Amino acid sequence: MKELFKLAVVYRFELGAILLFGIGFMNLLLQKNLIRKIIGFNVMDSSVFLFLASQGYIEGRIAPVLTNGSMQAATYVNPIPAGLVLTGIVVSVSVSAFFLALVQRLYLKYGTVEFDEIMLLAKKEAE
Amino acid sequence: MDRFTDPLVLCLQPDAVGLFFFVLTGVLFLLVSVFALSYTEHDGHRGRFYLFLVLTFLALAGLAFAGNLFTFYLFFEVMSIVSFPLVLHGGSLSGRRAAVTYFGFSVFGATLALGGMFLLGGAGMGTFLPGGLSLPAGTRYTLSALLMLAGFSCKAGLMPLSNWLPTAHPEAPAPASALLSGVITKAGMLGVIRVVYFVFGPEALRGTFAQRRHDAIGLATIFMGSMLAYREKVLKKRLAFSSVSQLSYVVLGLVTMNLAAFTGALLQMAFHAAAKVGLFLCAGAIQHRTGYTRVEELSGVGKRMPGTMLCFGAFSLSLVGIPPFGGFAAKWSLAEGALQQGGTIGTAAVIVLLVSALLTAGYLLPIVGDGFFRQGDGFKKTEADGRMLWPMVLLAAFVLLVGAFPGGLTACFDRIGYALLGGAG
Amino acid sequence: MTTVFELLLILSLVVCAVAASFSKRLLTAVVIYMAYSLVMTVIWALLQSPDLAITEAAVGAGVTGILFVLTLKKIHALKGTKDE
Amino acid sequence: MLPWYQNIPFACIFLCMVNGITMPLYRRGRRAFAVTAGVSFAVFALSAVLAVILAAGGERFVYKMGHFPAPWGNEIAADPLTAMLSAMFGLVTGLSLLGGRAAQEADILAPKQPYYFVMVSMLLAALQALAYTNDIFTGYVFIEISTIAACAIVMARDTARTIAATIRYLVISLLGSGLFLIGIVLLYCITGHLLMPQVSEKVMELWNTGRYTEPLTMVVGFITVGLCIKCALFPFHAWLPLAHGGATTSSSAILSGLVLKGYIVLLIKLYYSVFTIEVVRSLKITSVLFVFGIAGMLIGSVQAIREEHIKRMLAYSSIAQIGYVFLGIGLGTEAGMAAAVYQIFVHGVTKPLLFVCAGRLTEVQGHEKSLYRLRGAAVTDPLAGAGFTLGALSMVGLPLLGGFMAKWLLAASSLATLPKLWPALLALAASSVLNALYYVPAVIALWTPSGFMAEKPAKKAPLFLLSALGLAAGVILLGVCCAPLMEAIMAGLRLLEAI
Amino acid sequence: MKNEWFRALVRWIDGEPAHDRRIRTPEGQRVRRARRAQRTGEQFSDQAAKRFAWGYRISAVVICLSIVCTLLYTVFQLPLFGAADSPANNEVVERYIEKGVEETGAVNFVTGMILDYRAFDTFGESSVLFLAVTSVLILLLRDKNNISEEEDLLTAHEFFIEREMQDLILQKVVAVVMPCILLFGIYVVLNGHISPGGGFSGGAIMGGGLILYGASFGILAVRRFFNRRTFTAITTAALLTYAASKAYSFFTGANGLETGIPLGTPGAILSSGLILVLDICVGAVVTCTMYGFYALFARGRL
Repeated sequence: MKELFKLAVVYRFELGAILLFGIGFMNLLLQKNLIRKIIGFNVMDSSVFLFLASQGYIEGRIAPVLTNGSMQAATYVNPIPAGLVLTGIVVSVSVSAFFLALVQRLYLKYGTVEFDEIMLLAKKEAE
Repeated sequence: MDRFTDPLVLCLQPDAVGLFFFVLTGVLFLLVSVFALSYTEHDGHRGRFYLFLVLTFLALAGLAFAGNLFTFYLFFEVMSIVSFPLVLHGGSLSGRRAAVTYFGFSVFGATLALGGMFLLGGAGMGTFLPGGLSLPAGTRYTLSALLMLAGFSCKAGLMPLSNWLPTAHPEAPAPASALLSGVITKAGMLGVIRVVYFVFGPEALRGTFAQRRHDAIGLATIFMGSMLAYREKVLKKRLAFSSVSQLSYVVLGLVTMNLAAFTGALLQMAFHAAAKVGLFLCAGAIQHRTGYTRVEELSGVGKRMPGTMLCFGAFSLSLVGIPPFGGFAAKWSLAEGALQQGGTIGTAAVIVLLVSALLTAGYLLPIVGDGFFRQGDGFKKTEADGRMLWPMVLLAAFVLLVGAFPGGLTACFDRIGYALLGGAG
Repeated sequence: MTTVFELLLILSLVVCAVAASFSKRLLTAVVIYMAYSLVMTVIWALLQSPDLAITEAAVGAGVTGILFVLTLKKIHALKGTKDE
Repeated sequence: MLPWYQNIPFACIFLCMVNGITMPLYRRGRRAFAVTAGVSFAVFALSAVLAVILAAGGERFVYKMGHFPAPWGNEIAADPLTAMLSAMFGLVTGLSLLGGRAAQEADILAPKQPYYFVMVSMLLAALQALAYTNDIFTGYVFIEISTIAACAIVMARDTARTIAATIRYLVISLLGSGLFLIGIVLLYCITGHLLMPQVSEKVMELWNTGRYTEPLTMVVGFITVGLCIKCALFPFHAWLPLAHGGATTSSSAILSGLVLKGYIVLLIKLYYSVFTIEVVRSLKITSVLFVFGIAGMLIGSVQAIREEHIKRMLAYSSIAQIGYVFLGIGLGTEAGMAAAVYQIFVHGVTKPLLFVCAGRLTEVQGHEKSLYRLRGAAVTDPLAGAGFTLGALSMVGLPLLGGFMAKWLLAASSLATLPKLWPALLALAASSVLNALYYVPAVIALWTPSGFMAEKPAKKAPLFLLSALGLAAGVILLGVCCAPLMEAIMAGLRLLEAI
Repeated sequence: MKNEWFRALVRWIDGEPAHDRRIRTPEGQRVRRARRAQRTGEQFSDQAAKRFAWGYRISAVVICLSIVCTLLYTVFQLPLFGAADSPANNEVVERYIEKGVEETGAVNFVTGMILDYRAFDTFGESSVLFLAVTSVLILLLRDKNNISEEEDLLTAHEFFIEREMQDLILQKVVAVVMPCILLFGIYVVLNGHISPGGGFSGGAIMGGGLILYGASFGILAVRRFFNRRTFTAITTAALLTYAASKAYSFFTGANGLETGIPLGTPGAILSSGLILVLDICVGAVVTCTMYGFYALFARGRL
């Protein structure tokens, strides 16, 4: 038990990230309200990024920017996750902007942002 | 990978069986289209009807000369598709339903056959070989044979899948239904011949589950078909049921796999085609002239349309199998084959043949009798015109004359069968 | 020491996420989400990736928040604020 | 200097992206349309040349995106298979654009049409990148591009229902890409590489030493599920009919013809070049895919039977066809995989043909969508009717058409795998019956005259004619000369496996 | 069930619109649904939707929990947090750090990596941004599809507020703050290869500055120097430059040619070859994008 707790403390970032992933996933799936869905999506993505970055972190090393000329790899943390996360953040921002625009238009058409109401209205319209 | 795709080549090769089928088809199509000339006179979509008639004929010709299973299947599908509008032609609500039923059954049968082809794999796609491609034995192959036989004989209205005939025939215009049960069902028979004698080979199939199953089902269908026809009151439906029963004779003969039975099967194919086409043409003529469709209405119709009713009688006698009409020769050599095969099935076959002959007489001859000797409404002659009458007369003549002297036909069928069966039996 | 601090931060992240999904008003949810990305900024800084910290601060807490609020305004979810 | 043809993939991708970037400069749609169609045909031509060269030489090459070799820089890799795929992407995109031109004019406002073509050309670029990429993370980025572009071309036809469908599509796609992302993150954590060859080396090492086995399993699972969600495998198909059925004609054609395939292609690439098919098979994932593929085949068809909106019916049948593909993948043999790829080609050509013809038919029938009101449309425009009939027959499995070939290959390849033999064959047979049960009545309905037909004859549509002829030719070609294509496909798969 | 399908088949090729209620046509369905609605006070489709929703929820919860549990289980198999010997920390990283400066000239290894080693991904990322803003344009740019008079009134009202009741204090403050923001953004952009930051974050900062200006002085004021044409021009030009330079370096790199672009002395502003150009392009694109988002979301105009 104690070991498990210790281990959990060691893996704090990963575990937190996974909890966040679950929360975000659950929001994205279960929230009726589209705005909350978007928030869930953002949480999910950032949790994945957190996971990645925490795997790139190395104890006692510094940020990957050349400082006082040391070129040892042992000086800096792993720069790759940072780069990937940077890309990922941009992607998620773009997607959420797109999503929000869609929500605006849907509100204009249906007067609500509750997802299943919208789906119901759409189905009624179909018939 | 090419071993999967190589066998899928189109190949046409004329052989005796194909030639026989082609001649049969051609003659019947000619007569039927002559008949249809006056039948569809006042029909708005005459052009469409003839278009699909010709297409169907082309498909059947391709079917006759198809050189391997792949080609055969191709033309089989095409035939189902292009013969579909013929049934649909009437265009009424029930007609559309009937058409859908017909097509559903055709596609289902074709798909069963396709499943069989899948099971067969590339091995069975070779060019048809008299006596079979000498495939290895095994459950897979037996099952595939079973599937293909079931699939193709669905087109021929073998029992579990026979429901489309009585549904489609009354709705289709008379020439179409004549072709349906006269020719298109024979296409299924051709499929059975190809599968049994050219792909698997009688040696491989004799005694397998597939053969026994088809023997039994054939017998059952002969009996059931006659019974259903007996209690059916709508003329064209009755004829359709009789087709069901008569075609199972052919199946029986083909899966019995001995010389006499094979000859009998081919004879039955020829004569049943002629007779049944003739019967449907008669029914069509009667309907066209008098508007009668039910059996009890037909009493006394013989006085109004004597020619038609005479032909009707001839065809009925042939179907019942009374000498000198053609049906007799066919059934005789079928029975001979059954006896040669012996065993329970053989004896059962003979009995069933007799019983169903009686039933056939029971459901066809009274029509003729009533038609001539019962009192009907009115005496004014409404005889069908020449373009309708002549085809029937010719068919009747064929049934009578060739039936009386079947020697030539039998001889050539014997030769074919000998080539296929390698003198077995 | 830092470990405890990090644990606190992660805890607050989780709390923010849960609160954002259960808060009654949309505006609250959005504000909580912005707080969430601020905490995330700090965490990036702790994980020795300043680039991410800057980006997250500029985007997550800044622009995304603005877009969210604008959308709320368009869908009339800003009841009780001066904007309605 | 490399041989000239090795620059083609890079050139094609960049051509499309640059084209997309310049689209907003056009004021009106027409020129943008012409340029985009031209670009896609150019892509087709170049990739076809490349495919011929590579297939002739049985060659696979790696193209450095930058000055640094793997594992340091990005790379793309091309082999006969991927070249053929991108040729098909280009061709079908161009033809769909031609065929859907009238619908575009009707559905999209003129000032916004250039933006539509931005999306289309970016989508084409993304599809090619998915086929060519040799780097997992590039795969993720381009998956996102294709997601946004796909959603955008769905909602380009600006009605309430398409936007609702777009939201649904977007949510599901985001779930999928989220799962895919966490999958590749885990993969990076346990291998430390992003370039496929290196990753696969490490994966082999881990697999043989037995370290990180559970994480590896999770990775394969996540990536598979993520991509399956995006390509609408059976349990995740609910989003597809609304999105594909509601979009404008060319969008529907591109979406269900190509976009779904892009993800499958990436999945196959990952299975072969990263995890290797043995690992995937021993993780039993192929069997799971097999089961779901069969379920999709049957259920998609059943739902299509009950559908009367013509485009939604086609969308449901796409679900069934995707099921075929996964049946092939699920067999887990090389032959099965090749058959699946062949099915990808067939469906990628047939479904656009159907959609384009359906669009034309609805157009001549006064934009009616329900099959019930479309009766007789084919009589008004026989060519569109003929095209639809051809496509339908190919789907039903008429010999000499692509659909039959694909079915035949699937069946023939399933003969080799005994445990899966019976379910595969039964499913194939059953689903061909089901296909017939909804395609044939649809065709008949289209050809039966009715009171809904337009009085005046339809006006000429040369562009539609061109695209319909091209696609129909493709269907017949795939049905007739199958062997050489299969040769190239097998070669490509072996080359993928080799690295 | 089978009959249902059979009827569906028949329905497709039926001549008459179905008078008999067994055949399902749109009309028939509507009639029947109305009848059912009269009988049971509730809409049938609502019931179906509810049932579906419940199944959906339960399955979703199950899926999420299973995913989370498996992940939690997996985490403990992964390399320890902060360990130096994790598989991720391999020769790739070493080269990025040890050779990075001399190969890319960027002092900030992350920038060097995303803009030189793995530049293809980054180009894709910028196109994602471009796609996003384009789709927002399709959606929100005012046209006859997305007009509603209420919206129009609202927009007109807001424009009125902008024009008439301008907040003097706010404007003065912004007039002072905004240049600093822009300056800082430009600094971040230009120092992308030297210090943390870079095109994206700098662009976001500048976009924020523009947004602030627009919010205080009104979008009309911004439109005087930044309208849709300039937006398109800048975005396209920047992305084209980006594409061109990347295409050049990819082509030369793949064909083993020399780029002939001096890397300069690491740490200087004018160093690290193309990275500076790319940063500027990205910065420009991001600025336009961010402000474009704002303007479109707020007014539907640009």
